[in-house]
Amino acid sequence: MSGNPFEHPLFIYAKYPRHRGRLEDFTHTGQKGNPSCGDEVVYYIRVEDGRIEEVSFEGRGCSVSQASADILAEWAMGKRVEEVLSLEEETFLNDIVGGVIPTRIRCALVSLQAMKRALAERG
Amino acid sequence: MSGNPFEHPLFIYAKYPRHRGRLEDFTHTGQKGNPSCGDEVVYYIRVEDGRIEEVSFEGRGCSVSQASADILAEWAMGKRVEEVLSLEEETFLNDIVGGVIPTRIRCALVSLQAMKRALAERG
Amino acid sequence: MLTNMKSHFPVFENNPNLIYLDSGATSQKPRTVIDAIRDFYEKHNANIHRGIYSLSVRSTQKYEESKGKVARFIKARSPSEIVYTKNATEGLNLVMYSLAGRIREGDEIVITISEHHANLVPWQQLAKRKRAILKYIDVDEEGRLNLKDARQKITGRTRIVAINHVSNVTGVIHPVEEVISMAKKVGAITVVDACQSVPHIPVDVRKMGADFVAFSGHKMLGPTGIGVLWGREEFLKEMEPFLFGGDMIETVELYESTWNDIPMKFEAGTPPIAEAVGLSAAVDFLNGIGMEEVYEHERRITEYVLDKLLSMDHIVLYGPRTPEDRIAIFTFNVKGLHAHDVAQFLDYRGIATRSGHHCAQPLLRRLGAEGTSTVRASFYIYNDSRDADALIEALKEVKKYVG
Amino acid sequence: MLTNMKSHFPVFENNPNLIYLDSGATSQKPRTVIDAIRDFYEKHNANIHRGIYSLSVRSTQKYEESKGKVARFIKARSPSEIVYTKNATEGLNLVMYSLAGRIREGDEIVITISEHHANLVPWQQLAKRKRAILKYIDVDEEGRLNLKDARQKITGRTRIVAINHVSNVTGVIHPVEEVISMAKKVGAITVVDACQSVPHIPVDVRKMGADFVAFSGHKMLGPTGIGVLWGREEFLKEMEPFLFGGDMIETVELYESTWNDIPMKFEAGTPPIAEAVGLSAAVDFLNGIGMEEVYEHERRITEYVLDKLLSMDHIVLYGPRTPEDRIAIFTFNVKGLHAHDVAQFLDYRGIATRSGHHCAQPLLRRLGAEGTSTVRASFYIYNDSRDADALIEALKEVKKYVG
Ligand SMILES: Cc1ncc(COP(=O)(O)O)c(C=O)c1O
Ligand SMILES: Cc1ncc(COP(=O)(O)O)c(C=O)c1O
Repeated sequence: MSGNPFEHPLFIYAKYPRHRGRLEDFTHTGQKGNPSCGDEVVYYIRVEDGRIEEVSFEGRGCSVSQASADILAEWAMGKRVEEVLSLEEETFLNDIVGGVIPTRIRCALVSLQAMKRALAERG
Repeated sequence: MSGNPFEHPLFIYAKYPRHRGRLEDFTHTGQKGNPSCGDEVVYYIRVEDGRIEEVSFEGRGCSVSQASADILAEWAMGKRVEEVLSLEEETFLNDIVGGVIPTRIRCALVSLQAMKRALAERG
Repeated sequence: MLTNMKSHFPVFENNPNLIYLDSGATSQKPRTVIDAIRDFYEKHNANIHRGIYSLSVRSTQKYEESKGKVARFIKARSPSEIVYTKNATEGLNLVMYSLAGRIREGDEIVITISEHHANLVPWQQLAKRKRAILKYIDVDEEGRLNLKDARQKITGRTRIVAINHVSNVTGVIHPVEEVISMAKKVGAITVVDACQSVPHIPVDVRKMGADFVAFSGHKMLGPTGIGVLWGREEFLKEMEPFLFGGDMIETVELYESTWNDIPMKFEAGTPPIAEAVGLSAAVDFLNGIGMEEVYEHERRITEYVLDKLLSMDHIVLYGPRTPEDRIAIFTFNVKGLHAHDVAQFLDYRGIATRSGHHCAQPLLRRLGAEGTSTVRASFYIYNDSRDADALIEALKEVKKYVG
Repeated sequence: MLTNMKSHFPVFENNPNLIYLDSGATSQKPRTVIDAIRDFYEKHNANIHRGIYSLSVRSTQKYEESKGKVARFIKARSPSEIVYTKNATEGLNLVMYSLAGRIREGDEIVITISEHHANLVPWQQLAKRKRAILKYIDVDEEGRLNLKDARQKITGRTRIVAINHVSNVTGVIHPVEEVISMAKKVGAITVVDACQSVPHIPVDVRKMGADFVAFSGHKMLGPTGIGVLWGREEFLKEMEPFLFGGDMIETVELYESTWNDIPMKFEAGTPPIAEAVGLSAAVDFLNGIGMEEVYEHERRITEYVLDKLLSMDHIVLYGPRTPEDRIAIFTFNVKGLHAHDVAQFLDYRGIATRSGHHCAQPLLRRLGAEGTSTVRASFYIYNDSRDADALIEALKEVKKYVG
């Protein structure tokens, strides 16, 4: 992400999230905040037989943190828990979020950390 | 002092001191050391009616510290105590010792401090 | 207004489109400072103290000369009251550690809610360790100190009062003299964080009346790696040293040591020598302009920027809405947009600002900044009205992305 | 021998007659280091962390890159184990303060009699404050560590063992690995002062096995104002922070704070950014030569100088009389002459040496140096046999002033 952040896809994603909200029947949840700027992401996840059936999130913060939370929710659905747990930061940033400039990496990683925290808990 | 220290007058002074030794009948004595290099000067002074009658010193250290101790002893004799106590560092270094390069100032001042300590004590 | 200042700063030659509004974090360096550092390494480099050879004499002289300049710059009584640290933060921690022995359970330490973390966390941790009581003097909605609250918080049990001279968030110049005189009345030791004042306004430590004043070289045109702690001679003399090692000792026996004279007692190990030389050149540069002139320049910028900022209703400003008693620091948010996104947009327009909590989380909470993230634009001598216009234009443009 | 090295160091161009034999105090700087610093200030200068604009991104990257280089240079596991301090002294004090909470009355702290004051006074003061027992491992007449004594001094009550890797007085390379393994057996924490090893010999902190290793930038071709503390990740993670302020925190509430990840937890305030960039260039320069080659060069100088020094019967040498396991540092006196006078004579001959106690008073007393004043000549990569010859000639000449 570089150039005008307000004309970047992540800003649009952040504005029109597809998975914002709170699942009624989640089996896992996990939260991560970046106190230094107030970014925060909470995931609600329904896992069945080790497979992620549904994901939603709540949170607040900059476009990068909220958009990547949404993108990660989308990506995770249908995946097996192990697959998400072993997702590497590099892959997440480059292949899933689509590239993040250095200064915004911390913003983007909040969601990955929240997701991993959620799945690492026993459901 | 610059150039070859071993051909400098201070080195000669240090080698052939006129006032080295310990007075038998001193009224004042004072010591000052520079622990960082081991320089040390002890003065023995005989004061009569507020006038310095006789001065000797003992000590060890570099040529600058020992020579200036000797020179100061010579200078002090016959002076009044107040006159010596009010002697300023600048005057001592430039007019009495005859100029000292910056790196050796600490060496030279050991004697002045020892002398002032001696005279500041009640006899 | 100061004119043609940018030509003295090579960074603008090498980044012709740069609009640098982050001097609150660190200032740019004039050519004379950069040259002084290079010159030192190329011609005079040697360790100071005890070297008997010419190079070492020269480097020692340059180091001492730097202290003399800094002492005169802040009107200290003598260079022996100037301790060089690595940054202002170390200076404040030095005071905290060295005074720790005097603090007992139940003693009070009074600071303000508007402190930078550097003048907050040390006292907070000292209070925790000693079971002392930490109290905060409040500010009003615009970040100006509440003197009535100060009078209530400072009591007969107060041992230390620590306060920032100028806030790095709101730009407010606090009436430190008044707070110091309250502290004096109750016999408290006073510590002033002057990081944002010394570079921007004339500072006279004796008139101010504090016991300790700390600031950084890198915010006043000097290099990184050097800070200044001024301390009243009486205190420095009787205080315990903080860092132990070479040059701060007089004698080292196996189980006992004695300490060197001030200021060396507080400068353990090899000091920032080239940095001191650079700082010397920075002081020369500021003296060349005159600190009154520096302040005037910022005041004109403040009037200009404030007027425009206040006219935009999508901007929330944290700090005074009037130009009196403040420097040219502006912390704000764009309603409905996150500070990081706004700062990145400004960067896209070539404008360097900072976004985050500016190391003052309690103050941003107090001022109601959501999530404590805000954008800060801070001006200095090399900024002009064109830089201000660029910021204003970009902020106008941002409006279309709101909501 | 390395050849033509002086041409990389501008100080020799500007002081054509300079014979610099004081690298033990601080090294000269190659052009690449000086240029890197200037380049940073002229093109990339900004504060690091949290700046969202390009300049700040660049300066943050350069800072991180520097840590990566230093980490690889000493074979650390990761750059997060590298803490930048202002000098080695701060690094050693940091460890002392951060470990202080673990020391109880009666615990033992073991150091050696050959420590520089920077690795002695902090432990002495800690022991005094905690009523712990400070023990010294002895050296032999030539300054080599007495391993038998080490085995006796390190006991089940030993909590900390602190030792210098290479002595700044004798040049001896101590068998730190052996001492560390003794310390490990009893569960003691190990701290190595590597000020005189990292610039001169290959150092692998993991092979060495220590828990902490401290050294300075300015002795290894880098700038003043920066030191390195390497710490084992496990320790850094669980240790208390030392300096409090910006960047080292995660959250600051009014009465509580939480800490940032390592290494930031130990880097309060603005770090030495330009200095980190300079150190990076210094590491590149040393890597360009190869540390094995640096050591070889010094070994050849040592053989050459030692032979000559030992043949002069008016010289008293403090340190090994053999070239094994040592670097090219020579501390000596001329019989019957004071070290200051000798050093000044050498300066008169254009030779820069140091005279005094070299911040190692206990060692000089142990080696019988009267009044602890001695002359030290220390060589580095830019010194050659001509420099050695100049020293030897001058020392021969001095003989005529003896007695
Ligand atoms: C062995 C040793 N330890 C520690 C130090 C202190 O280093 P610095 O002055 O850079 O803190 C030195 C250098 O003087 C040294 O030679
Ligand atoms: C008000 C204030 N205090 C303290 C500091 C800390 O200064 P440094 O990072 O140089 O230690 C700063 C700068 O960030 C500041 O603005």
